[in-house]
Amino acid sequence: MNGIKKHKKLIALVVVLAIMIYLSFNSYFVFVGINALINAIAVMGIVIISGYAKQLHLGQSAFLGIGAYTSAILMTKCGISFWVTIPVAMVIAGVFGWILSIPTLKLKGGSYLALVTQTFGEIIYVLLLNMEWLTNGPFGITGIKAPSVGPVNFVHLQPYFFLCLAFVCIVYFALKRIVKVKFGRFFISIRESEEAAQSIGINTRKYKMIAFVIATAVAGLAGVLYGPFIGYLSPEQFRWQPSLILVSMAIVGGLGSLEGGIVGAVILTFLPELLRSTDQLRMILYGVIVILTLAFLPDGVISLFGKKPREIKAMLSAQWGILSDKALRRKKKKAKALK
Amino acid sequence: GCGGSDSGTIRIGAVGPLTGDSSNGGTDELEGKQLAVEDFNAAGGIDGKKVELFSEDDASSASQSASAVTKLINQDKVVAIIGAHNSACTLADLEVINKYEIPMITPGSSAETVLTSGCKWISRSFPGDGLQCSALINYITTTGTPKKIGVIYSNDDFGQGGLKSLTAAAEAKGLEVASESFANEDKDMTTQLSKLKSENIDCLFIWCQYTPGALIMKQARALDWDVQFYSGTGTIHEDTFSLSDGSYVGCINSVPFTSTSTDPKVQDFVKRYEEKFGEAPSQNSARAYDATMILLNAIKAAGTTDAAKVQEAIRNTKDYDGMQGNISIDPETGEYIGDVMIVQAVEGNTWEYLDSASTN
Amino acid sequence: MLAVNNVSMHFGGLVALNEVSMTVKDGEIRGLIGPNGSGKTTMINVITGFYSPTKGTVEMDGQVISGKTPNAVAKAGLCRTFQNINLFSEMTALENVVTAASTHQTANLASAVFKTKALKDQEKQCYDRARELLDFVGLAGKEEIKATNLPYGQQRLLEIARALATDPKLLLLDEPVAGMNEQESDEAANLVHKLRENGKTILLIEHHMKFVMSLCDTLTVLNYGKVIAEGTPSEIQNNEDVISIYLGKKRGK
Amino acid sequence: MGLLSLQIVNGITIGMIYGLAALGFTMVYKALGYLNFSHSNTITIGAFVIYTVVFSCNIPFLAAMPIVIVFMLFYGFVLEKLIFKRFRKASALTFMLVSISLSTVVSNICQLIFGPQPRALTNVFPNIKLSIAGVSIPFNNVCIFVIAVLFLVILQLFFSKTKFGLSLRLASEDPATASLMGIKVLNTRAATFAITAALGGIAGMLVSPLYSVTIELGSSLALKTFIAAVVGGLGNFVGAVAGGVLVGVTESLASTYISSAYKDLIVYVAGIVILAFFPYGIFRRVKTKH
Amino acid sequence: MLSIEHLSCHYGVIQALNDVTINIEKKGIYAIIGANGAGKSSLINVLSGLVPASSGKVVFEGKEITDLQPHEIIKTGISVCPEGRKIFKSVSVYENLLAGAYTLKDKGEIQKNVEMVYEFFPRLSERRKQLAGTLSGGEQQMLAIGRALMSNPRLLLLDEPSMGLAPNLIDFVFDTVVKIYEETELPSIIVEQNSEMALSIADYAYVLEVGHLTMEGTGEELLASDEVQKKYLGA
Ligand SMILES: Nc1ncnc2c1ncn2[C@@H]1O[C@H](COP(=O)(O)OP(=O)(O)OP(=O)(O)O)[C@@H](O)[C@H]1O
Ligand SMILES: Nc1ncnc2c1ncn2[C@@H]1O[C@H](COP(=O)(O)OP(=O)(O)OP(=O)(O)O)[C@@H](O)[C@H]1O
Ligand SMILES: [Mg+2]
Ligand SMILES: [Mg+2]
Repeated sequence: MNGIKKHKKLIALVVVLAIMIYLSFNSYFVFVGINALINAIAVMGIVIISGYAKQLHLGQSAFLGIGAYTSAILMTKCGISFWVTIPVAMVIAGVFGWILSIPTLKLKGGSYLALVTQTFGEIIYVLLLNMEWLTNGPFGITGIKAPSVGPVNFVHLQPYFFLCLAFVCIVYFALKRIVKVKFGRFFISIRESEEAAQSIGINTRKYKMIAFVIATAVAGLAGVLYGPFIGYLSPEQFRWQPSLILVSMAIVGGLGSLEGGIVGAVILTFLPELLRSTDQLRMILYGVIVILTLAFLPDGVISLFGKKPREIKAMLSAQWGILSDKALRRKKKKAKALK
Repeated sequence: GCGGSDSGTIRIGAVGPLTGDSSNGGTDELEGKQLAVEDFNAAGGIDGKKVELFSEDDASSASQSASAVTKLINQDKVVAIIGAHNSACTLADLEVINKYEIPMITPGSSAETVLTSGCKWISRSFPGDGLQCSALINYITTTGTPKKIGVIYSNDDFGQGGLKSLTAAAEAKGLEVASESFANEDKDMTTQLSKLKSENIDCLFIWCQYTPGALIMKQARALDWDVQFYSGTGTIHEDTFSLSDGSYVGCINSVPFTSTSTDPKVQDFVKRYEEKFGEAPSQNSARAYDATMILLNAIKAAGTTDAAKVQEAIRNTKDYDGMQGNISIDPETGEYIGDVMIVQAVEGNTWEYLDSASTN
Repeated sequence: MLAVNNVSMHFGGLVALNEVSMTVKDGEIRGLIGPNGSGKTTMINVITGFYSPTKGTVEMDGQVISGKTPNAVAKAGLCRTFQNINLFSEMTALENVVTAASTHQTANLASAVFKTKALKDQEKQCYDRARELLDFVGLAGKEEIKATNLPYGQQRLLEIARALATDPKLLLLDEPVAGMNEQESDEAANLVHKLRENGKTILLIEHHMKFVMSLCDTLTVLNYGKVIAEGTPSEIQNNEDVISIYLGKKRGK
Repeated sequence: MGLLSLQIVNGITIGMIYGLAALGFTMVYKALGYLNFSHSNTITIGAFVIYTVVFSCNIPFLAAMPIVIVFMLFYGFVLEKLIFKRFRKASALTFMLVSISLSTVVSNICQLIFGPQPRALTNVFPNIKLSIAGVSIPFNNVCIFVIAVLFLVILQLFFSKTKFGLSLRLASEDPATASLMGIKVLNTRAATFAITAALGGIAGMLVSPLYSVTIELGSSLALKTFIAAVVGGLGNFVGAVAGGVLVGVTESLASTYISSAYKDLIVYVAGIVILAFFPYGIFRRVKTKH
Repeated sequence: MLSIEHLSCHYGVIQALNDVTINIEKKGIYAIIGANGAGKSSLINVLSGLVPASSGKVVFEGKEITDLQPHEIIKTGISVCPEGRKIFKSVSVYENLLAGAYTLKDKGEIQKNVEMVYEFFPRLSERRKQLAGTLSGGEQQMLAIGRALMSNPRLLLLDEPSMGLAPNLIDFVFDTVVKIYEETELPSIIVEQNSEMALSIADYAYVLEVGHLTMEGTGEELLASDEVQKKYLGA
C-alpha cells in the first residue's frame, strides 16, 4: 500500500504517457517511445552502478550490444525462441560485466574507471566487428523478428511498446526492491567511503562486482528488446557515443534514483527527435540543453518532481546565484566601492 | 504506402549523414538530390504536381537512420525514399521499409548484402562493389601479369565489402591476396603499408573513403614505395589530389562518373551544380542525382503513388540516360545495370579514361 | 583476546612500527598513547587489516588475522573508528547504523526481489537494533539527520554506534574525544564504561589525559614505533621517560 | 633493415603524436583533478585555425603559429569564464559530462563554420627526411618529437619548480585553502584552461600538415591519447609521453605480427591489464591516504 | 587594531553568528572559547574571507576588510591556521610551507621563514620531503601552524590548534604561541576547545554561545568565573 502511494505519481505518469501514445497512433512517436523505454532499462543499470555505487561506467552500450547480439544470434542461427534468449543474454552480459569489474576493483579515481569502462566498450566493439563467423562483422545481423504470442503480434509497434513498458516496470520494481534493502545501503556505503564500509565488514569488492553484474545484466535485457525493435544489428550501434548518451540520460534525469534514470531516458531520447527540424543545429542545441540542465538542475530533472512552482522558482534562482557568482560579484563591487 | 499526393505535391524522402563522420559524402548526396528535384520540377513535375523533398539526418548511425526513416514514412508521408549513404544504415532502414512497404533507392551503399538481404523494396542506382571489383581485376589481368595483389581497406562496412568482392574477383583469376585493415580513427597507416610492402605485392588496392585514402597514398609514397595504386569510387574526389600531396596522380580508379568528363550532358550538370553549390559535383552528388531522377521517372511512369506500382516501375527502369551513363535496374535483384569506367588520375586534378566495363 | 606479535610496519624507508608486541585481555580497557607520529594509528590500521604488517602477526582469539582484508577482520569481531571522522556522510544517522547492522543479514538478491518474509524480519531487526544503539550512545531523536549535518562531537558518537552495530568483541577507538569539550568528553567516558559493562573489550588511542587516565586499566606507550612502557595509569604518569617525551612537566606528577 | 625495427620506429613516430596530445590532457587533470573531454576539440580547432590563417590571410606557417597560439589561449580562457567556471563546485562526474556535451557542441559548431570537407595543409615543412637506423622519418615527425620532449621538460619544470606551477597544484587539491594562502583560484583555473588549449592547438598545428585538416582530427586521436595519459599516470608528463610511445609501439607491433584488425583490441586490453596491476599508471608514485 | 562590529553570518537559514562585536585595541593573545557549534569557526571563516558576512563589518588596522576575498585578506596581514589543519596532502612538507609564503616575493625572506619554522618544529625539518598527507596527525598540525607563520602576518588566527596533539605538544604549541608573541610581537586569536590552556595564556578572552557573545574578560577572570568553570572546564 505504502509502496503504491510512494510511486503514485510515477505510475500515473507512465500510464498517462502510454495512453497518450497509444491514442495518438502516430507510429513515429511510438517508435521513439519504444526507444526511450529500452534506453530507460539500460539507464537504470547505470543508476545502480554509477548513482548508488559511484563506479563510473562509460561502456553501457557495449553490454546492450552483447545482449542484442546474443539474442539475435540465438534466434536467427539456432532458431531459439525470443523469450528463452532473454535470460541467456542477461547472463552473458552479466558475465562480461563481472569480467569488466575485475580490473576496476583496485582503481580509486573516477578518471581511471572512465578509461577502463570506455575502453572495455571499445573492445566489445572490435570483437563484434571482427568475429565475422559469429556476428557477420560490419554488415551485421538482419531480419531479427519479434515473436507473437497468441493473437498479439509484437512485430507491430504498439504491442511492442507495451511489451517494453512491461519490462521497464519489472526492472524498475525489481531494482527498487534491491536498493531498498542491504544491497542498496552497501552500494551507497561504497560511494560514501570505501574505507569505512570495509571497517564494518562490507566486502566492497564483492558488492562492486554485484553492482556491475546487475547493471550489465539489465543492459543485456535492454539489448534483447533492442534487436527486434531495430531489426538489424551492426557493431557501430554499440560504441562509446551511445554509451555517453546513456550516461547523460542518467545524469540529466537524476543519478540518485531509478525514477530519475527513467525520466532522463525519456527526455533525451525524444529531444534529438524533437529537434530534427533544426537540421545542422540539432546536435548543438542538444549539447547546449544538456549543459543547461546540468547547470540549473545539478540533481537532475527529477528534482523538479513533486515541487510547487514557487519552490522550483526559488531553487532555480538559488542555482542561478551560484552559477553567476552573485556573491562573488557583490563582494567585488563592494570592495571596489571602498577603494 | 498511402497518401503522399493529397496536398498537391508528391512527397519523397531523403536520408543520409549530414552531421558526424561521413557527413561530407552525405552532404554531397543531399545537394545532388536537391538539384534533381529542382530540375524535375522545372521540367513540369508529374502531371503538374510538384515534387517535395523531405530530408533527414542519420549521423551515420544505424538506429538514427531507422528512426529518421520511420519519421519520413509516418510523419511526412513520403511515397519513397532515397538513401541511405552507409551500408549499415541502409541495412537498418530495410527493416523499416519492409514493414511499411515503401520503396527505397540507394545512391551510396555499395555492399553486396544490401541487395541480398531479402528485402524486396530496395534498389541500387550505381555500380556496387561486385561490378567495380571485377572490372578492376579484369583490367589488371588484361594489361599485365600480376601474381599477388595487396589490399588496404577501412575496417567497416564499406571497406570489408570491397575486400570481399576484390578477393572473390582476384581468386577467380588465380591471384593471391594480401590484405591489411585500418580503423576509421587511424591517421597513420605507415605500419600496415610497411607490412604490405614487405610482402612483395604487384599492386595496391586502396578501398576506403577519400580522406583516409589520400593519407594512405601520401604515406605509401613517403616509404619510397612506387607501387601502382588501384581504388574504387571511394577515393574519386577532386580533393584527393591535394590531400594526398599529389601522390594520387597515377592511381587507377573504377568509377561511374567524373566531373571532368567531356560529355555535354555532364558538362551542363557540372556547370549548374557549380552555380548552385559553389563547387564541382563529386561522384556522390552525381549518383544521388541519378537515383532521384530514376525514382521520379518511376513515379511518373507508374502514374500513381501506390508503393507497389512505384516499386515495380523502379525495378523496370530501362536505359535511363543519367550522369553515370546508361542505367537500367535489374527487375529481380534491384541491382544497377550499366557502365563502370576505369580512369586514371593525372596531373592537373583530372582523370583520364582508360577503359570501361558494362553489365548492360 | 588480541595478541600482537613482533609486528613491524615499514613505509619505504620509514619504520612506523618496530617489533611491537602487546596483548589485550578480555574485558579490559586498554589505552594506547604516545607522541604524535609514534605509530598508534598505524597500529590500529595493522590490527584491523588496513595495512598488512611488514613483519610479525596479529592474532585474535588464537587465530591469525594479519594479512586478511579489513572486511574479513571486521567479521572476526574487531571494529574500529577513525581518527579523521569517516561516516557515510550523505546517509542519515539511522541509515549509517542500519548499514552496519545489516552486514549480518543473510539475504541474497533473489530474496530481495521477491521480498521474502525472512528478509522482512531481518530488516525489522536491523532497524530496531540501530535505534537501540543510537539511543545507547545518546543520539536518540537524531535518527533522520544527515551525518554531515551533525555537530562534530555527535559525529564521533555516531561512529561508535555504527561500529557497535557490527557486534564486535573488540572495539578500537582512534581519538574518540578529539574536538570535544570537557563536558562532552566526560559523557563519552561514561559511554565507554557502559560498553565495558556490556562485555566489550576496548583499545583506545587518545591524547586527552584526563579521559585516558580515568578510564583505562592499562596503558601502552609507543615512541618511534617501539613500546617504551606499559602499566597502570598511575605507573605511567610517574614514568620519567613518558613524562619527558609525552606528558610534559605540567602533567607528570 | 628488419621489419621489426622498422615497425618499432613507425610505432614511436605515431606514439609521439599520442604523447604530444596527451600532455594537454594530463595537464588539465593535474591542475583541476578532472578529465576534460573537450580537450580533443582544441586539436581540431588548432588545425582549422592555422589552415584558415595560412590560406586566407596568406601568412607563412611559422609566422601563423604564434597567432594561433594566442587565439587558442583566448579560446581556453573564454571557455573557462563562460562555462567551466560555473561548474567548479560540481561533482567530477557532472564536470566530465559537461565537457563531453561541450565537445559535441564545439565540434558541430566547427562543422557549421568550416564545413565537412577535409582540407590539405601541404608544403609547410621542408621535405627533408631524417634517416634513423635505416628508416627515413619525415622532418615534420622529427619536429613533433622535439617539441613533445621540449614541452615535457618545460611543463615538468613549470609544475615542480615555479610558484605558479605550485599554485595550480594547490588550487586543484583544495581551492578554499589555496585561496587562504593568497592564491587567486579563479585566475589559476582560467590560466590552466588557456594553457591546455594552447597545448592542444599546438598539437593540432603540428599534426595537420602530416594528416589532413578534418573535423574529427581531435576526436580520432582521443581514445588512444586518453589511454596514453592514463597508462602513464594522470598528471604525469613523462608518463603521458612515454604512455603515448607505448601505445604507438604496441599498436604497430600488434598490427605487424598479430593482425591489423585486432591491433586496437590489443592496445585496449594491454591498457586495461596495465591498470589492473598499476592502478595509478606505470609512472606514478602510489599515494596513500593517512 | 581589529574591530568587529555587529557581525552576523548565515548558512542558508542557519544563523551561525548573531550580532558579534569585538574590539581589539592593543596587541596580545586573545582566546575565543565555546561549545561545539557555538560559531567559533564561523567567526574565523568570516575574518579570513571564506564565508561572507550577512551584516556588520570588520576593520583591520583601519581598513575595512569585510567584503574582501580570502586571497586579498592574507595580503592585509591576517593569516589563518584553519580548523582541521587543511594542509595540502599531495605535496611535500616544504611545498606546503612555500604555499604559506605565496604572498611574499623575496626568496631570501621565504628561506628565512622556512628556517624559522623548522626551528620551531624540528620534526618538520626531518620530514621536509615527505608528502604531507602521510604525516601523523600531530605532525600535520605543526605544519599547519608553521604554514600560517610563513607570510609574515601581523595577526595570526588559530582555529583549534591543539586538536589531536600529544599533551606535551599542546604545551609546546601554546608556549610557542606565547614565544612567537614575545619574540615577534605577533598578536594572535586562538579558538579552542581546550579552554583551560587557552585561558591560561590569553591576555583577554571571549565566550561564544550559539552565535552570541556572552562573556568576556581577561584570561584569569574567566578562569575564575563559576560559569566558565561549570560549562567549559568540566569542574
Ligand atoms: N601511508 C604512509 N606512508 C608513509 N608514512 C606513513 C604512512 N602512514 C603513516 N606514516 C608515518 O608513520 C608514522 C606514524 O604515523 P601514525 O599515524 O601511526 O602516528 P600516530 O601515532 O597515530 O600519531 P598521531 O597521534 O599524531 O595521530 C608517522 O611518522 C607518519 O608520517
Ligand atoms: N557549511 C555549513 N553549512 C551549514 N551549516 C554550517 C556550516 N558550517 C557550520 N555550520 C553550522 O553553524 C554553526 C556554527 O558552526 P561552527 O563551525 O562555527 O562552530 P564551532 O564553534 O567552530 O564548533 P566546533 O567546536 O565544533 O568547531 C553550527 O550549528 C554548524 O552546524
Ligand atoms: Mg593517529
Ligand atoms: Mg570549529
